[in-house]
Amino acid sequence: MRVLAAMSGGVDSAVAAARAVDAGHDVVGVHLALASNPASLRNGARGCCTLEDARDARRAADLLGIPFYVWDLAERFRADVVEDFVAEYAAGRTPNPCLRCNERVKFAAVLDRAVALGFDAVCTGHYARVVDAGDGRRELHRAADPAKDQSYVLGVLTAEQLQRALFPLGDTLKGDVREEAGRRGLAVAGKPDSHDVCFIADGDTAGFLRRSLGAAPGAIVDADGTVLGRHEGAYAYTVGQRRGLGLGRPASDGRPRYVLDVSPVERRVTVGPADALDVRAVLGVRPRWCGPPLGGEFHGSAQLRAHGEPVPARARRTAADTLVVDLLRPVRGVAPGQAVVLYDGTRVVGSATVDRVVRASSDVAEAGRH
Amino acid sequence: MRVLAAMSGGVDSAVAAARAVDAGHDVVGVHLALASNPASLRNGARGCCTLEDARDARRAADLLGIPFYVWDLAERFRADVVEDFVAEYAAGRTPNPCLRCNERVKFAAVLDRAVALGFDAVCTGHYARVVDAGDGRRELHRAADPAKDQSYVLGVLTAEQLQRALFPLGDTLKGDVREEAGRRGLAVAGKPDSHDVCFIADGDTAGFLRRSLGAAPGAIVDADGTVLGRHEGAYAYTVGQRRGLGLGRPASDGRPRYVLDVSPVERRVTVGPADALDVRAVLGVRPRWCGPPLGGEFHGSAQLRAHGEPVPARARRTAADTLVVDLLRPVRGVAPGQAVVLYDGTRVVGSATVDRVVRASSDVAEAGRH
Amino acid sequence: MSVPRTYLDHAATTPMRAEVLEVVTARMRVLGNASSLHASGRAARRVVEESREALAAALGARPSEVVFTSGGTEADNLAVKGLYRARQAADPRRRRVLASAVEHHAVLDPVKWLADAEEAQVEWLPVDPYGRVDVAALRASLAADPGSVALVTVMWANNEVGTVQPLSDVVSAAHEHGVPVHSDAVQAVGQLPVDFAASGLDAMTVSGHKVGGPLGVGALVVRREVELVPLLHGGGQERDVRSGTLDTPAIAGLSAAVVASQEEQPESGQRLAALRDDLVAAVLGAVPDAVLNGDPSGDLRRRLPGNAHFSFPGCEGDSLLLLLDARGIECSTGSACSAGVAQPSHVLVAMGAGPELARASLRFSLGHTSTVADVEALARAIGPVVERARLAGVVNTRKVSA
Amino acid sequence: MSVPRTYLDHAATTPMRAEVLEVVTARMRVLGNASSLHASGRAARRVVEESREALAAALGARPSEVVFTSGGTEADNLAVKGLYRARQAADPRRRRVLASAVEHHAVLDPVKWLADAEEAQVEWLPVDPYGRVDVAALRASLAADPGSVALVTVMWANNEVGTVQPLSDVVSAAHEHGVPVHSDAVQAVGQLPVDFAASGLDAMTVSGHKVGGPLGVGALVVRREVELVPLLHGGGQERDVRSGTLDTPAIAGLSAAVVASQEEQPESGQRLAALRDDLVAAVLGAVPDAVLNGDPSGDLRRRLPGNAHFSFPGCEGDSLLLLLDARGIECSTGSACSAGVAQPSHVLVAMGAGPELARASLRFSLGHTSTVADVEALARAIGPVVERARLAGVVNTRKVSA
Repeated sequence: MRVLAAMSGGVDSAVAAARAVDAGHDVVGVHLALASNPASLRNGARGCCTLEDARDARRAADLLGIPFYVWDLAERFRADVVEDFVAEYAAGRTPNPCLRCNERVKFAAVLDRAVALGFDAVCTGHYARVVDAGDGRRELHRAADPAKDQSYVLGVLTAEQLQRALFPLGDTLKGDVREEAGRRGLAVAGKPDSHDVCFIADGDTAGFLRRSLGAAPGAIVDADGTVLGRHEGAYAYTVGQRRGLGLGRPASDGRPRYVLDVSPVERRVTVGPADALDVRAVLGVRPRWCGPPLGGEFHGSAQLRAHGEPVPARARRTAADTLVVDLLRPVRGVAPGQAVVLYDGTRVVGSATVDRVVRASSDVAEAGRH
Repeated sequence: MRVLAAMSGGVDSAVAAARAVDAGHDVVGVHLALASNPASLRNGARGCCTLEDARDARRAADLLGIPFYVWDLAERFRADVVEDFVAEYAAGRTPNPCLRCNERVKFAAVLDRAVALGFDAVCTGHYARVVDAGDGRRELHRAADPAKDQSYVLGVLTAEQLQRALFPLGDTLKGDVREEAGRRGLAVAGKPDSHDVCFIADGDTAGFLRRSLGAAPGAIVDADGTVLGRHEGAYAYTVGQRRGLGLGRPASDGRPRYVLDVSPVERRVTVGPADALDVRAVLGVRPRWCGPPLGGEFHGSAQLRAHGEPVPARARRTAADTLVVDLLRPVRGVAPGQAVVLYDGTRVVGSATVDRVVRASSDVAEAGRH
Repeated sequence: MSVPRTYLDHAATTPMRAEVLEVVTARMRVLGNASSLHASGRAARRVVEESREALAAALGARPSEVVFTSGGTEADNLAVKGLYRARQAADPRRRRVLASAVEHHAVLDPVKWLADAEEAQVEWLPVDPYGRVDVAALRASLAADPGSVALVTVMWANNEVGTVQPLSDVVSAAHEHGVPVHSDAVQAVGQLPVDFAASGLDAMTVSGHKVGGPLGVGALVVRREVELVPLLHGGGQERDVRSGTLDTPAIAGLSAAVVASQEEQPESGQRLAALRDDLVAAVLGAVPDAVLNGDPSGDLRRRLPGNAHFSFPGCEGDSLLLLLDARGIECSTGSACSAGVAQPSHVLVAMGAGPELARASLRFSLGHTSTVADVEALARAIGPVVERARLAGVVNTRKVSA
Repeated sequence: MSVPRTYLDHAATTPMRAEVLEVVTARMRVLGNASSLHASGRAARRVVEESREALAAALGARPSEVVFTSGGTEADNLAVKGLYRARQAADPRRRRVLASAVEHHAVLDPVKWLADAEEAQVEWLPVDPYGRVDVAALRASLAADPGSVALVTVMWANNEVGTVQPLSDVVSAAHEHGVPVHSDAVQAVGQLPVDFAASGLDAMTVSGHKVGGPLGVGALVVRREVELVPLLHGGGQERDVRSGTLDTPAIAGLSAAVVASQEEQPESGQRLAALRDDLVAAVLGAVPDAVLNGDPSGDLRRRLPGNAHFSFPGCEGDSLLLLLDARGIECSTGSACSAGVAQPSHVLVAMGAGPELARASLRFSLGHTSTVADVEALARAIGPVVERARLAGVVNTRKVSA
């Protein structure tokens, strides 16, 4: 098979590419340059798109003896991921940019281009398994390493995309990958994992949003509308957040207060007690199906964050192609904009974007702002 | 013989060194760095001591396959030649720095050092001949090329110095030297001869003296003491000079006026008609003998300038070891400070420094100023 | 790589000539610092000076006009900054730098540096659609205030599209006002007749590895009377204009390569031009809508004989390069200096191309080892490659709708 | 020269190691510009990066801290000017440059340039009679106004008299005030244990040809967080800090040479020190009034093991050099950079020597090819040579009376 290996400069994608080579594929390495102004080595901390990462990726490709190119996808990334990220926050939603990147860049723009250029598949270092269902169809499953499992951010892939996806690390524990990298002489073996949002090099999401959206001061209120404090921009707050509210005096009942709701349009941040965060159902829009689209009622589990716990769930599609997901165990702090990914055991069934949540403490579905 | 070839960077000394090599000597090339601040290639016209000359000399040595060094004689040159030059002018005398350099640097400091280091002789590109007198003594003779003959500036060499002097070009015409240089592949073959005083790169002796001595304005007078004009420094004038006097109105008799006398101490320049310049005798001091010192009266010829005509002369030593030279044909424009060199046919007998001149138009010897 | 390679990237670097390799290797076996005074130092110095003389003779210059550097980039930096600083020191009014808009980065970036850090006022001279500098614009710029111009810098021939600049017009325009002219001749040597004295230039940049010589060595040929402020200070090995221990083996190799390429030029210029014309015909035959950039005449006086530069509408240059590379054909999307992410070529943009066409471009460059087989390999590959690249190009410019 | 040569001038340049010659030659046979995107470009890039990693590992640095240059002079210029300009741009008050008075010209002259042209205020740190920099003076200078110091530059070990500088004290003094420190380690590598990370330095200069590597290549090792303004602008090949096509063969050779010399150092340092001690004993035996300059201890922590530096009262260094050269013994009167005319060494003058003693000095430097036979040859020659040179010295300093 002719395989295009997306190489980020990290240890995972390097070992993934190495395994693709070992498997006898004809592999070409590509580093995706995603930053509009690729930071020179010397003026910045690490992000996923620095020159240093490109260099590390190239060194790994050298070692594997495969051709290597840098593809400039900065324009696409900006339009499809970064601007989406900012717009979602501006609308009071909490997006997952990695998921968006997989959906629109890595397994869309890159995959399409690769196929056009004659490649059969794109290989990445994601921890997830693609399993042959026996009937020619392929299924997406959780990785063998539960701590590293990335099936959640791949829950947006369609069956078509899965056909051309290669995740050679799905069966392996992260520790073993590092060890293997060392054994292979890959210089990136000891390189730390990247955790934060790649295009926010310093990890300061609030600062990034402030620079992107400007200040928008407003009030911090409780469920009754009583003003408890001020903020410089509602988008800097995340549903479920406890620290950094700066409210000075404690709640009258003495219980810690959490962000319950963020309304950038009204410039309002609502806070309240922890139990008010519990969500018992979500309404998802824009569903994506990794296999056959959901037919009747689904019984399985749902996951609402990249590293969140799966909870037992029931789901059904509505006529308007939205998805109602009942969470059989309440989940704390779900925000509109997050993805809900449905699992049947380890198999990813599909995903949708949370549009509204239904609080355990309420009987009404709460709308996200559009 | 172990021969030290002084290589100026010009064509003559290069061919001289080449001939010394051909003659079977063990030759080492040395470039004498004479300028205190060796001009970089880029900031100045040519002088004898530029880096470019050192480079040309080195290239010639390379081609001959002989070792090559640069000897720093700037301090000696400054003290013995440049300061002497300035002091002589300041005293109203007209020195010949080449002669001084041969006397005190090339065939003194350099030769002495060479001998100490184990060399048997110093070889230069001077046009002059050293002839074996048959009795172990060596004689200095005029060169075969009368136009290039440099025996005058070598007239200061003692018999001892001559024993260790090698002038391989004495028998050759300048044109043939150039041709030979070309044939030998010496890059300097086409390099123009240097003419002016080597340490005055721009050829502006008056300017050099002005910078060295400062302005010393005074009067230009005629023989009667009548003031005819002003000058900025008597040292800028040379006995015999006609142009550049800037006197405005002509002499009353309509004849051109010449500098007859320069008296820097009195800041006085005396001018007068050409015939007042004629000199019929000179008194020389500090005689130097190329062979046996002059015993009785000498009959031969005398030369008073590097490129001057020899004239028939008689000479005798006085008790105080000065030399009285009668010029049997008057010589125009002789200044104190010049050297008088005595020749017996082509053989150089010796030399002295002109201290006073006796004008054809006067009966009294005129004293130089000390 | 086990595939047989077809090398069509001589403008980026060239294989070392066998005789040069021999010269360099032989000299590397011999010890000597050319500044040392003893025998092995003198022997090294002799090699340096003989190399200098041979190189000077080959380029119509005098030995004393040759300043050896670590390559074209250093020579360009030395010329641009050195001239600016010297001219500016001599007369503080001289702050204007007139440079063609299509210079190589090794000139472009020093010029920008002078603007950013040393108060130079830069005027980028426009070029025509072939990339040829507008001499009338230069004349107007000069005439506007000649006393404020520090220098003019216009390359001899463009590294991307191969256009030969009207240097003699540039020189005469500048010299009318006593303004010195520097030219980056890195691409010209070996491809065109290059004679420094005849050119009238004040300074000219030469590189080793573009003419079958070693990497890491070049020269600035600069007239003796031109003042230059040094860039690298230290031992002053190159007449106080450039410091650093002389790289004797590389200098010997540079000289041998320049001499060989200058000797061959009358014949090889014709040979490469004929080969290049075949290449252009083959590409246009296989891809009729390909656009030949640069001067279409193919005349040596107008275009480098080894240069062919195309835009392939609907393709990404990156895709073409990948596909050709997979077939063992090596070429370039432009200058090889960019650190990975392709920027639209400033040369094509200056020539009026839109960013899309600029990104759709590919340079094939021939040199001393180029053969008919190279052109034939490209002729076979280019059709299918462009077809594929077009698919990828369309895919890639389609915005994903969410 | 047919005389057998005794090479005692390793501080000027060293013979290339056989394995390095092989590496360089092999790579010269292969085509490739490390910035090209195709296969041969990638192959060249691979060589560069593997060389970078090996060199970094050998010097206790990270690969990303290595900037390849055209040699020690360029690296020194880049460090001194680049640090000054960056620090000065960040805070205009930072105008002071503190440099030891015994730096190599490649540091000395850039520092002077900054003073002459860029308003730097230079303070030359005094040294003791052994040439060791006065750390108390440095501390006082820093403390006087720490906010105005742009950088400190102190060489690792002196090229003339071999004195090892108290770098860790220098670094800790400077870092107390947040001032970066550069060190020219050109003479130290291969002779002393050199570990960049352990040194605490912010930037360190390395050269190829002093350790059996090629000429024309070196590196500046510089910590990632240190800002540097580039010296050579252009393609930005070395992380935008240095431009110019990477010289792949030379870089491979540099790396191989540094790796080899660092590997050998523990053994060769001892070997050379023993050889040098024999040499010193032999010279002082033959010429009892010769003066050994620099630190007399011979301890590796105080003096380069390959260095022996003497003054021979009553002699001219030039005469000694000529006489030894004639006997096939090659050494140096000091730095090999001077263009011909010997100036009294600024190092010896800073150490308190009078100009006469300074001009009477000679350096013998040992390196990887040095043998007992070299020392024996010198031992045989030095006595008679000094005797002759004394005659010449006396003659030459006698003023001619007219």
